[in-house]
Amino acid sequence: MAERTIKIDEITKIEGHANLTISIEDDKVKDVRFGVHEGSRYFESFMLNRSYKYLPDLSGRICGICTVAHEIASVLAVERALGIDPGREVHNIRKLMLYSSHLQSHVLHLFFLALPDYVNAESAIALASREPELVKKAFEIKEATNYLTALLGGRAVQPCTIVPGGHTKRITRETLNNYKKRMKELYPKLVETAELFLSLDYPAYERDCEYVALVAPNEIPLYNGEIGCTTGSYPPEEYGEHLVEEVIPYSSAKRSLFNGRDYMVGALARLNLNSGLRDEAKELAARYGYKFPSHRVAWINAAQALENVHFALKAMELVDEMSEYEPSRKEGKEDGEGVSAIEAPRGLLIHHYRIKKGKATYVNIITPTAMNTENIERTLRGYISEIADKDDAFIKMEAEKIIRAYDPCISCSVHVVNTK
Amino acid sequence: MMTNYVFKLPKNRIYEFLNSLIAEYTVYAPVEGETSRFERITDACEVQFLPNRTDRSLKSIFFPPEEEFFKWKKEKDGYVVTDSLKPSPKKLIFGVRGCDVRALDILDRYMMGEFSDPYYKERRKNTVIIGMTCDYPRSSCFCTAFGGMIPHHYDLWFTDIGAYYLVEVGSDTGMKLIDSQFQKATEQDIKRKNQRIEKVELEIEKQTKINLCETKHCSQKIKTSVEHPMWKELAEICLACGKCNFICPTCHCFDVIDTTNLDGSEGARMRRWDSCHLYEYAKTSAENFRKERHARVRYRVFDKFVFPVMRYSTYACTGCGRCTDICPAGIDIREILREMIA
Amino acid sequence: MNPYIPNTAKITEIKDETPDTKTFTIETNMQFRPGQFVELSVFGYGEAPISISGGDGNSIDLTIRAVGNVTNKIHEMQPGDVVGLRGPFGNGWPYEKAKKKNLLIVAGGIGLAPLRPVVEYVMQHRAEFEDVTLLYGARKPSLMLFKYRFDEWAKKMDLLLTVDEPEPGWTGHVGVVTTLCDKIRHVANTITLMCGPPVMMKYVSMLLIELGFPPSEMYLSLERNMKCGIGICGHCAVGGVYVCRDGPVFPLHKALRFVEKPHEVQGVLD
Amino acid sequence: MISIGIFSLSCCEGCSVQFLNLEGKLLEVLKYYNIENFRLAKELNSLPVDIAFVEGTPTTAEEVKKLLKIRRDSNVLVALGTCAATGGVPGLVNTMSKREAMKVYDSNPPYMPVDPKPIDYYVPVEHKLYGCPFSKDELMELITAVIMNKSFKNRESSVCVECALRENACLLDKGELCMGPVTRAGCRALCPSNGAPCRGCRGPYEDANYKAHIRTLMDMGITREEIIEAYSMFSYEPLKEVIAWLKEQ
Ligand SMILES: Cc1cc2nc3c(=O)[nH]c(=O)nc-3n(C[C@H](O)[C@H](O)[C@H](O)COP(=O)(O)OP(=O)(O)OC[C@H]3O[C@@H](n4cnc5c(N)ncnc54)[C@H](O)[C@@H]3O)c2cc1C
Ligand code: SF4
Ligand code: SF4
Ligand code: SF4
Repeated sequence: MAERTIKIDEITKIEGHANLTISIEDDKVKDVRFGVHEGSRYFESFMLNRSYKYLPDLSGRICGICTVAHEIASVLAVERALGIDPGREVHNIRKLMLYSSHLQSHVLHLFFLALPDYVNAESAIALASREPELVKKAFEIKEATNYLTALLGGRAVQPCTIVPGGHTKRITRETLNNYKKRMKELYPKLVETAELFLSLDYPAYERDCEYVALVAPNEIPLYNGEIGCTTGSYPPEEYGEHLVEEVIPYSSAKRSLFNGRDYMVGALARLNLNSGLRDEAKELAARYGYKFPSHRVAWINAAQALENVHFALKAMELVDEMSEYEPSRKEGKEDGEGVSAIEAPRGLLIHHYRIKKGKATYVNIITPTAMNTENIERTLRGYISEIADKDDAFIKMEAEKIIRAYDPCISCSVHVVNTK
Repeated sequence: MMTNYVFKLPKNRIYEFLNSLIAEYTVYAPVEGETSRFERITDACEVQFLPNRTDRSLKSIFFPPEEEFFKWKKEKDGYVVTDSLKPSPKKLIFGVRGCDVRALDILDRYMMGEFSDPYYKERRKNTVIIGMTCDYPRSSCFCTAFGGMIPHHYDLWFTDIGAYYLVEVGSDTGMKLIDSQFQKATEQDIKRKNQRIEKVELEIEKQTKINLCETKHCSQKIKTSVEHPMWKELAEICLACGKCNFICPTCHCFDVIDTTNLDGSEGARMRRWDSCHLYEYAKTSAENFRKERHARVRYRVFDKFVFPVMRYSTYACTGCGRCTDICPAGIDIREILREMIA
Repeated sequence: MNPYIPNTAKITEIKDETPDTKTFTIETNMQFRPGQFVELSVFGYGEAPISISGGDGNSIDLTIRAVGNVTNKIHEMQPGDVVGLRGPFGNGWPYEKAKKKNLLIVAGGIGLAPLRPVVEYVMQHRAEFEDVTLLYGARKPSLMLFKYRFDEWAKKMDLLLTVDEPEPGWTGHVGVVTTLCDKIRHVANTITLMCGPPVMMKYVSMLLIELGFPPSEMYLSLERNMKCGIGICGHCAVGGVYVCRDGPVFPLHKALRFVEKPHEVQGVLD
Repeated sequence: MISIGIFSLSCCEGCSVQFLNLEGKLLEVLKYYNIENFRLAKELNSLPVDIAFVEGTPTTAEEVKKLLKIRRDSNVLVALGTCAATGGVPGLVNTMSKREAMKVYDSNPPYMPVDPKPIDYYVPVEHKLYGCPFSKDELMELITAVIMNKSFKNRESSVCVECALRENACLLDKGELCMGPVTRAGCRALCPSNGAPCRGCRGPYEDANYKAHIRTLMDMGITREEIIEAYSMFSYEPLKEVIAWLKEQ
């Protein structure tokens, strides 16, 4: 009996701390464990009894890559709980911020975390000496996406302008024009990026599973929409009826199932469930032979690259519709319950609060990576079964490729708790 | 003063007059935003006719919060230093109040004395001042204690007398600005102006509560109040945020900062406003001379009412009341003065 | 002339004085009075006020202790390296007042640097003065500046040296500067010039007054935080004077309050 | 070449991201620095390094060990960001009892928790870059200072100073609970300049006059509870005593 264990103690180039243990017996996979070993920061504990005003700020600190998404999900949940409608302009500003933060996150993931796997480089930093132009361009794109977020949010990481009932920063015509101008300059680079990532040679492994994302007709919704899966869609408030979580012993994250099935969220899920991709992106996909829906897991990268093109175009469209905004803050009730579901770069993000006398009494945050972990593990099991006869190094490499494709965000995933 | 040159301008002609000035000068005038301040205007309609002083003084026009002195670059054989001093255009400031004009006079003494600050001087030269009498005081105003509403130096001075502005000429430059739209003022007009000023000054004096005009004592009294318990009381509530210094039209301290690129092959030296309330202000390698907050609080007051009198025979306070308005802890400079004089 | 812009100047010679102090000879035709200082720029590191410790019209000497950014960096420099100079600034020592009178020079530690030009002046114009005493204290013998000049100096003036802690080979006096004050042979008709750490200046001046030295004839050099050097930036201001412009040398009666209560009274000198 | 590592303890990794956000400047920096260790961006990671930048704060015994190892294997240790410098947001959990906090894990957390503390609670730290996330300008200052062999110093003044230098209108005047007066400068008053009150993410500074700040806020009608909450948000650890004092009032 040939038994071997492949262990990666610290998976690099992902956000947060995770490990992977693969046990193989006679070229058959016995077990695959994707363990999260991040210390606990108890967000759901200390967010309790905090004033609703601080919930978005605190939520932002859950994750440094998707701060914008967390803050927006949080602010929406608070506003829904307290019955506040901050108004169209504020919603639009937040949408713009979501677009740029998706771009920022995708670019970071594609160039700095995923690309090295496909060009045989240790890291993007190592790549800098081999292909300085490429890395320089990657940084330029990233800089532009950060600029866009900071333009509206004060800074790119942990923006400070998102508050319940409004937006603190004055948005002038000039701000909007700047946004548009920078996005316009960025657009061709995003197209080039898409071309680069559509032409990479991704692992061919496919696995049928459930997909979950916000859905809306003719769109790839990020900010509002119903929670959709391959068989239907539901209002966000009903998430609890479909989405079930349980604690798993070897990980600080939890296992999550949707209608009883393991499911994937993220860029691929969004494209699989929505047909609203802009023509420019559709054309690119067709040119490189990509078709959605698809079960090819590593195409998450390609989906992200296509989304970049799509979001950039959508953002420019949106800017044109927007008018100037003078900061004001709307107040609401003191008590209530609210659920928000938005699309973070890595997929569906749910914040659910109950607020009493202005203070949080119930906090439930379900993050994309928490939703994905079960799916990651099953995909790994499936894929490694196919390549279990290969040597350790190859298996390791391929497993890491798959894990990185999901762009897991471990910091997020460990904060998944129901406080009843 | 050439107050016998007194004219009046119909109020509806003011825009025309201002636009003619804009054609010739870089014009600054009060503009209201988050805070009211003097800003460069390119059309007369941007001007806001405020009833009294602006939130911000003129200081940053002549002495901006941050300013580069020079750039330097390392060359083969030493360094090349390039002065960042730029020629400044002819300026005209419209709508200045008495306190701010006096503040400029005071700043001039600090910045253009024995050693002259070239950056300030460049901006300050060729500045035409068109002042205006306040309609009524702000609650923090006490200019009557330190010179009153009408300063000694100006080019033109406007006072609202109903359908007209009464216009007094204070200099040859001012005289040249008088064109055919201006009419000779009558005795009646001048009387109206005087009444107007008296009324406002009376209001200010009423709210100032003590006759600070007797301030010869104020300097002496404060000078001998080094051990006054009030300093420690103030130190309890002072946040040492420095905002009273930054807002003050006569505070002029600055820090000097060097910036470089990564390997130090080129860089720049700049200055940035500094404040004597800050912990590091008087620190040297040997010791910190005003470590305690009460010493810093006291120092500022001395540096407004005692030291300038010793050195330049002037108070470095114009009674504009800005520091009172801006202090988050609610420290009122008038209360300090009252306490000291009492 | 823009007083904020330094002139570049070349270091021509560097002499070790003590483990943390060196004397730099810098090429410049700057004319100065003993007791004046320059603002020394090390480009990229900043600027520091440094007293002129010597010079001959073609160069000046700066004796610098390494304590921070500027001073550490210049210690790494070599002859031929370029620095920036502004100045000279300050009023300088009123040593002319001592002509035909007795002169007492009291220095502690690095405080001898600004006084050295006066000592050298005395060396060249000894006849202009009556009795001259140089009283110099340092923490240890190895920390004394200008030791290589002591023999020469001793020929033309009373040289009283003391250290706080002796080291092997030291045969001179041990104790703080005040313990030597009674060795000064002249009291009346004496002009005193003093520079050193604040505590030293405080105790020495108090003792000298007790011994009968006229307070009105004592001059102290003060050190303050300085940025511009020309009396505008405000940092060195104390009691209505600018140390950079009106000082750094002040008559005792002006500096007294500061010397007595450095933290409390930043001020009221008159 | 100066070798550096960017290490991550429990946190949001926003500071790592911020490090990458140096972008064009990072390529410049790489001419002088060699990144030996950066789990977020590199496959191969090694020790020792000349300078270790540590973000986050230990929340497990494992992480404490990791921190000790990093300290042993580095010449200079930099606390990167507020979590490392003051305990930051994770420190909030110290406001409640452990038992209460662990309920969210059904009282059975995967790791035995360790109280989030500033990392200088465990090991000596040469420099601290405050901010959530830290300020890129300050990081560049530090990086330049190391190359040029200069000293690096944190500001010893408050955010208000920088706010006033930008000539903002003060948010206290609008009744907002701004932490600027007690928070260390260095962010160029980022939040107030964008219309939002300072949340105090850079932690307190040496000369802060808490009592005066609290008095000012209370005069504005802000309640003790609100002040306690604001003081706890980023700086519970360094402000523990002030908060305890405030509770007694
Ligand atoms: C009139 C005058 C003459 C002096 N003459 C000499 C001399 O001949 N030889 C000599 O070695 N030193 C002299 N000094 C002291 C010298 O200026 C300081 O040691 C020097 O400024 C330190 O600069 P740095 O950049 O190396 O240190 P920094 O890195 O700037 O700082 C070290 C410490 O010095 C403080 N400091 C900053 N600027 C000043 C300043 N302008 N003055 C005093 N402390 C400051 C800082 O707050 C800090 O605590 C003199 C000082 C004055 C005011
Ligand atoms: S001290 Fe206060 S009242 Fe006086 S001029 Fe300055 S800001 Fe105005
Ligand atoms: S807004 Fe906040 S940081 Fe700015 S001055 Fe006011 S209190 Fe200080
Ligand atoms: S203003 Fe306050 S909260 Fe905002 S970045 Fe600065 S220190 Fe942090």
